[in-house]
Amino acid sequence: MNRIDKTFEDLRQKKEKALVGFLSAGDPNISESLNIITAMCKSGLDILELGVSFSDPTADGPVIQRSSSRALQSGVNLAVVLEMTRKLRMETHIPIILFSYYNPIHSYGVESFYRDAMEAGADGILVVDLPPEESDEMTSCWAGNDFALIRLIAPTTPLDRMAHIAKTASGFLYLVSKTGVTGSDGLDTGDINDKIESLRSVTKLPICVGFGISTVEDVAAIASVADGVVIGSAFERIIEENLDNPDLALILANKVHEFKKATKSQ
Amino acid sequence: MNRIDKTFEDLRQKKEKALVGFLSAGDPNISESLNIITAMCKSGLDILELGVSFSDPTADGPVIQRSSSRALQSGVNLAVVLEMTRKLRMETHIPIILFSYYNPIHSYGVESFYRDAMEAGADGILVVDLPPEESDEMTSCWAGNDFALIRLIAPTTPLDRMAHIAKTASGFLYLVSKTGVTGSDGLDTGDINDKIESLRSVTKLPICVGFGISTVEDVAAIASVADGVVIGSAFERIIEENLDNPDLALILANKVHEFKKATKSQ
Amino acid sequence: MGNKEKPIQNIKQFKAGEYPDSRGHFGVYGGRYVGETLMPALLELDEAYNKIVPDPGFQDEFKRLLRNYAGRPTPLFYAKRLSEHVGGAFIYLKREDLVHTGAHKINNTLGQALLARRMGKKKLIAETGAGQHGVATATVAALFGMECRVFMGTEDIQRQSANVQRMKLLGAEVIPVTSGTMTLKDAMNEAMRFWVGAVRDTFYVIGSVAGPHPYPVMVREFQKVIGNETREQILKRTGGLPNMLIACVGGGSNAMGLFLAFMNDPLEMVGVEAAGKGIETGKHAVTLGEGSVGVLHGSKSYVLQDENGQIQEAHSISAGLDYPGVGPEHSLLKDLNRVRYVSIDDEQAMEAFHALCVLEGIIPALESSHAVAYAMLEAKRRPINEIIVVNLSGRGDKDLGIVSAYN
Amino acid sequence: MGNKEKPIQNIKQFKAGEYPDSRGHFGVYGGRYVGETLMPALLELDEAYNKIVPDPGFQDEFKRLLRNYAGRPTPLFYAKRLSEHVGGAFIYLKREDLVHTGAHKINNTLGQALLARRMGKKKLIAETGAGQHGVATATVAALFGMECRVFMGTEDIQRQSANVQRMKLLGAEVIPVTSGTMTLKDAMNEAMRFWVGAVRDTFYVIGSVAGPHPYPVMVREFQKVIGNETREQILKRTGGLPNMLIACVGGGSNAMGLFLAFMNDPLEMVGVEAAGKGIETGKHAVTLGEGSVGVLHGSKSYVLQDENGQIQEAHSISAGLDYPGVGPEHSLLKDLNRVRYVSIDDEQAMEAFHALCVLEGIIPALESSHAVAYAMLEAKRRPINEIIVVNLSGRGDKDLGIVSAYN
Ligand SMILES: Cc1ncc(COP(=O)(O)O)c(C=O)c1O
Ligand SMILES: Cc1ncc(COP(=O)(O)O)c(C=O)c1O
Repeated sequence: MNRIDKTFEDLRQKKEKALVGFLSAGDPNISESLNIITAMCKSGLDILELGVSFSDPTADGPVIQRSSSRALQSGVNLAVVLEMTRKLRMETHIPIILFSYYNPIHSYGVESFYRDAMEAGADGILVVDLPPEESDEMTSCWAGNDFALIRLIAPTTPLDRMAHIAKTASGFLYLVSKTGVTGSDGLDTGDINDKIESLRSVTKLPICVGFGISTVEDVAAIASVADGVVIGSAFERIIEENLDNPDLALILANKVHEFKKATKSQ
Repeated sequence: MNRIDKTFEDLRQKKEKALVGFLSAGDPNISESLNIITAMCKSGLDILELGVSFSDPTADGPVIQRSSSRALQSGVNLAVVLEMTRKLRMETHIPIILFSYYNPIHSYGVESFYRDAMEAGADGILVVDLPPEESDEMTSCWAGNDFALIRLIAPTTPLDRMAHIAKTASGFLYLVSKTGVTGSDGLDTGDINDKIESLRSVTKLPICVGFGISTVEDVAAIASVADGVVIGSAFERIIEENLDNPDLALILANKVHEFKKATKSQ
Repeated sequence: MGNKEKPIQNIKQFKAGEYPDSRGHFGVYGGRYVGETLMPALLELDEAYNKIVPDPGFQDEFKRLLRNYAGRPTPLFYAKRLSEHVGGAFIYLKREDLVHTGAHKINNTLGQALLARRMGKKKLIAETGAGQHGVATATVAALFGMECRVFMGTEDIQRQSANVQRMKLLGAEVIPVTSGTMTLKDAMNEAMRFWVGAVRDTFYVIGSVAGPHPYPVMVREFQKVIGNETREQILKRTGGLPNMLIACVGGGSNAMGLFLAFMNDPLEMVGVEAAGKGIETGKHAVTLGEGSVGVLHGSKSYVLQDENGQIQEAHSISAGLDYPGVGPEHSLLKDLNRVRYVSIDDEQAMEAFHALCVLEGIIPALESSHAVAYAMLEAKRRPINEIIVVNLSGRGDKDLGIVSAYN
Repeated sequence: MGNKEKPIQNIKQFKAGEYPDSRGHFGVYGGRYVGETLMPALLELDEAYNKIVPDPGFQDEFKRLLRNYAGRPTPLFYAKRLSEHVGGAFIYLKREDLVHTGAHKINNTLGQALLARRMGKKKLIAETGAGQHGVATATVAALFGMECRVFMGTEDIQRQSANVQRMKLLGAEVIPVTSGTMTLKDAMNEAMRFWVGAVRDTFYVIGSVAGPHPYPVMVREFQKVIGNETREQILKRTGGLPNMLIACVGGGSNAMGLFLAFMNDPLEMVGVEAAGKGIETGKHAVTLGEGSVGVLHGSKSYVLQDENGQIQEAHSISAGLDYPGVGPEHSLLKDLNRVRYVSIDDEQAMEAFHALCVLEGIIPALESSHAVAYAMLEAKRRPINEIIVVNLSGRGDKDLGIVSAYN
């Protein structure tokens, strides 16, 4: 069983939900980023989404835009992120999902990417701007089921399309909680229940919910209905507010710990 | 015989040419203007052209534009100019020609103007922007030949038109020496001889030449071929340069004296 | 003292083309009131105009340029949202804002420059207020490879700086006029002065139906395409004539251009003058409404003047209407009651400007905004089956600075 | 690393209308590369586009607005003095500078806004670089009574301030974009972000043949009127086809608009990109000439990117060409050798700008000046009996500030 499936299986048995953490690889710089992420992985993170920064992140709000800028500034590119993955893989056993826009992957070459990502120990990929309609060009060279293709379900996705998307996804489904870019403030949990229910009617895959989740209460609320909770901007905001703080890794580790507790609380 | 005809008759006998002086009535102010003009009339001026200032003197260069502004500023209007004429008539016997754009006359009323100008002692009128084609509306109320209509001949006027203009003119003809507005610098006497010759071929009226005449040499040159020399801007420039000079009237009187000599020198 | 000549009253049967007479008189108005130096040039121009302009070769070239260069015909646009907003008659806009250079002025400058070329003149001069006529003259000068000088008051140079830059880019020399009120009237004074000195080889392109004969009739001739097109368009679109025509009146060329084709039709025509800060303040340009008969810039017409016949300063937020004179034919049309002349002040014009922006997506010239403002007033009190055609004489790009400065 | 996909070589028989496929692919280019939130909206748009746009009712209304509001057809003008100055082929100008708002952009925004209205959407958003597309969108929003937000980089807000004021006057909200290079690319990023959040009731009016399917085909559809008119006009005027078509390429909409109707004709087509300060300086916008295949703003096409797939900053004196992407169909046309893509730098464009001003009395947009500049080069080396048609995509009023600042 691959790492992702195993993680959800283990959690199910522990009656916990997955805490999924997104971070732009290389923010605020490459070595500090490795420190931070390692600390977070060891403090309760269940799944890591490792962001490959892109110059034109059209699906992201200001917090992740700034985080991407810092990462790019520090010299990150896809090759560097794969190298970081390799290092993280030596420190942690949690699933590492690469999170990218399509152009860096396209530029790297889809075949090289598949080979190198697998080799580095990544467990899957989520490409923000590569819908099922276009994704063959990336996946047609894939062999076997060891590399997961995580797909997004949006609040605007109708039921039949959900089913269609679910069919080509693997690992888990990422349910976007808001019509909006990442980090959009405020969370409306009411709607999410319905969406999860609909989605469950067409798939057996675990469902993780993300976008705009920033408080322990949010986490607890989502954890009560979904299989996982994705946190991104909330972590990035902490990085941004503590750029010169030597305890940054510790602060984030504590935050992970706090959030992780909330995924167990039901 | 009217004053204009008599003046030319007298000058012919003395073998002199007419010195015609133009001044904006009321420049730099009404009383000083009366002083200046009186002094000039007594220093050798043969004919006075008394300018009725207009807000939009399209045929005048900068010097007379500024002179008109000063005059208007000092409260001049056609009624005031007629009043000044009345006063000057008590000081001098030389012909007084009113020199105006048409609108002030039109506004005053052409019939009232004719009556009041005659009554004030004016000897004629030159309306800069009233060509023969339009002048009936002004002259149709005139009776007798005591009030002269001075007309302009321009360098652009062809011979047949000269003849036509001369036919409806009286007093003298004012030959414009330059294609340009008043005060345009420099004088080209070469052309003028030809023009005068042409003009003499179609009229018996005296011919006075004006526009751009400013030096004693100019005066002498013109006086050798024409029946009179008109000076305007050159006088106005002296006023402008001596606005605060208590000897202004004297300076102008001397200037007139100097010019007058040049009209006798052949 | 103020000479108010007796107006000719109530001539019911007005015949288009009956005026002017051969010497340019529209009733008692018009004529040629200029210094002798210019008279031969005006006679030459009149002769050339009468000989050259009716020539089919000239007409062909003129029409071809109007079509291929200026972009004619311009549309007649039904301003649905404006009409519904006002709630009354249908308002149609004749879109002169769409012609090359952005105002009706180009119709006329093309005509005059073509004539100048056929007369062998290679130098053009023009006066300008809003800068539109200056730009239109500089444009045709460039098109025909002629030299061009444009006289413009320094006050107008200030408030219409984009147009100044356009003229310079087009290769024209812009000559700042600092005399008098430093606006259109003085620019025209200065252009006439320059012309007096350069009359032999220079063609003076006057920008409105003003000035000495033959300008008023010539400019009308070159602008009449506006009304000809409009008449054809409205008949085709609605099967009938409009109930009213409305145009702003500065010198009056866009108004005459629209009106002429309809002169014998049973409909109302309205000319809109600029009331500036309000008639009662004295700061306005309501020449026909408040002026008296006088002579300015070579023709007899209504003018704004004091009791001594001195020309008064005009005021309007729109530089193109800021003129104390008006074309002589308008004076006749006023006296004949053939055209009704009304006024719209700065504030009303500004409101109409904004209304047209947000309701129709059209940024009108401030001049044209006066016509729109009056159309809004009229449309409101008229039944919904009536049609009002407004001459949208120009676009407002040139006015952005003024509009943003207006509080 | 730079992935240069193998171009499809030398397909001789190019069929217009063969591309894109039903999912918006022009060969390997195009497609829909967007987040899932937008996908349903794009599918809805595609369906609506396919259902509504071919409908005769829609076509009638669209054509009526193009005629009565935008001022179509625009003339095809023979630039005689420019041609003679260059001394070679005849240069004709398709006068898109004469349409309402001053650039071809209005053709497209009218089409999209009509579609939005029929889809029941009352809010429009748009990105803009030069401001022309923003103005054109604000314009149609006003015309149809819709809400409008325009995203614009602060750098462009600076250099195109007149257009910013125009949008505001038209009632649009201009949203300054301070991210990235603060130009068109970032404005488009920000518009897409906003759209993600407002996709249910908001119609995103994209300004060029770029973006995810169906935008490239839809914008081409709304712009093809340019070429349709041109083809008819040149056939009528000269009895034959031109030898060459030239258009500037930013996103590529004015070029596609001109080219489409001639796609199956035996003539050369040239797209002119902006070489900015010179290709060798790296400060340019020569996407097709110097870029490589990538994915930006929802479609696959040539892009300016570094070896890691990060998008690079583009540079051009003309804000409308200052874009590191290009419409996907152009990428295909390049690979097929159906269109030749060349480049013109800031200085050459500026020279052509001035040449057109003083020789023809036309102040072109700086974007269009790139096309004119290349036409001048080509005309010189071609025989006098050949004909070159240049798409004069817009007027230069918006560029006066830049031109005067350029030394
Ligand atoms: C757009 C526009 N409309 C109207 C006018 C007024 O002129 P006229 O009354 O001759 O049409 C001007 C003058 O500059 C103008 O630019
Ligand atoms: C006048 C003009 N031409 C051309 C362009 C470039 O766009 P496209 O390549 O889509 O025609 C623009 C863009 O703003 C423009 O304003």
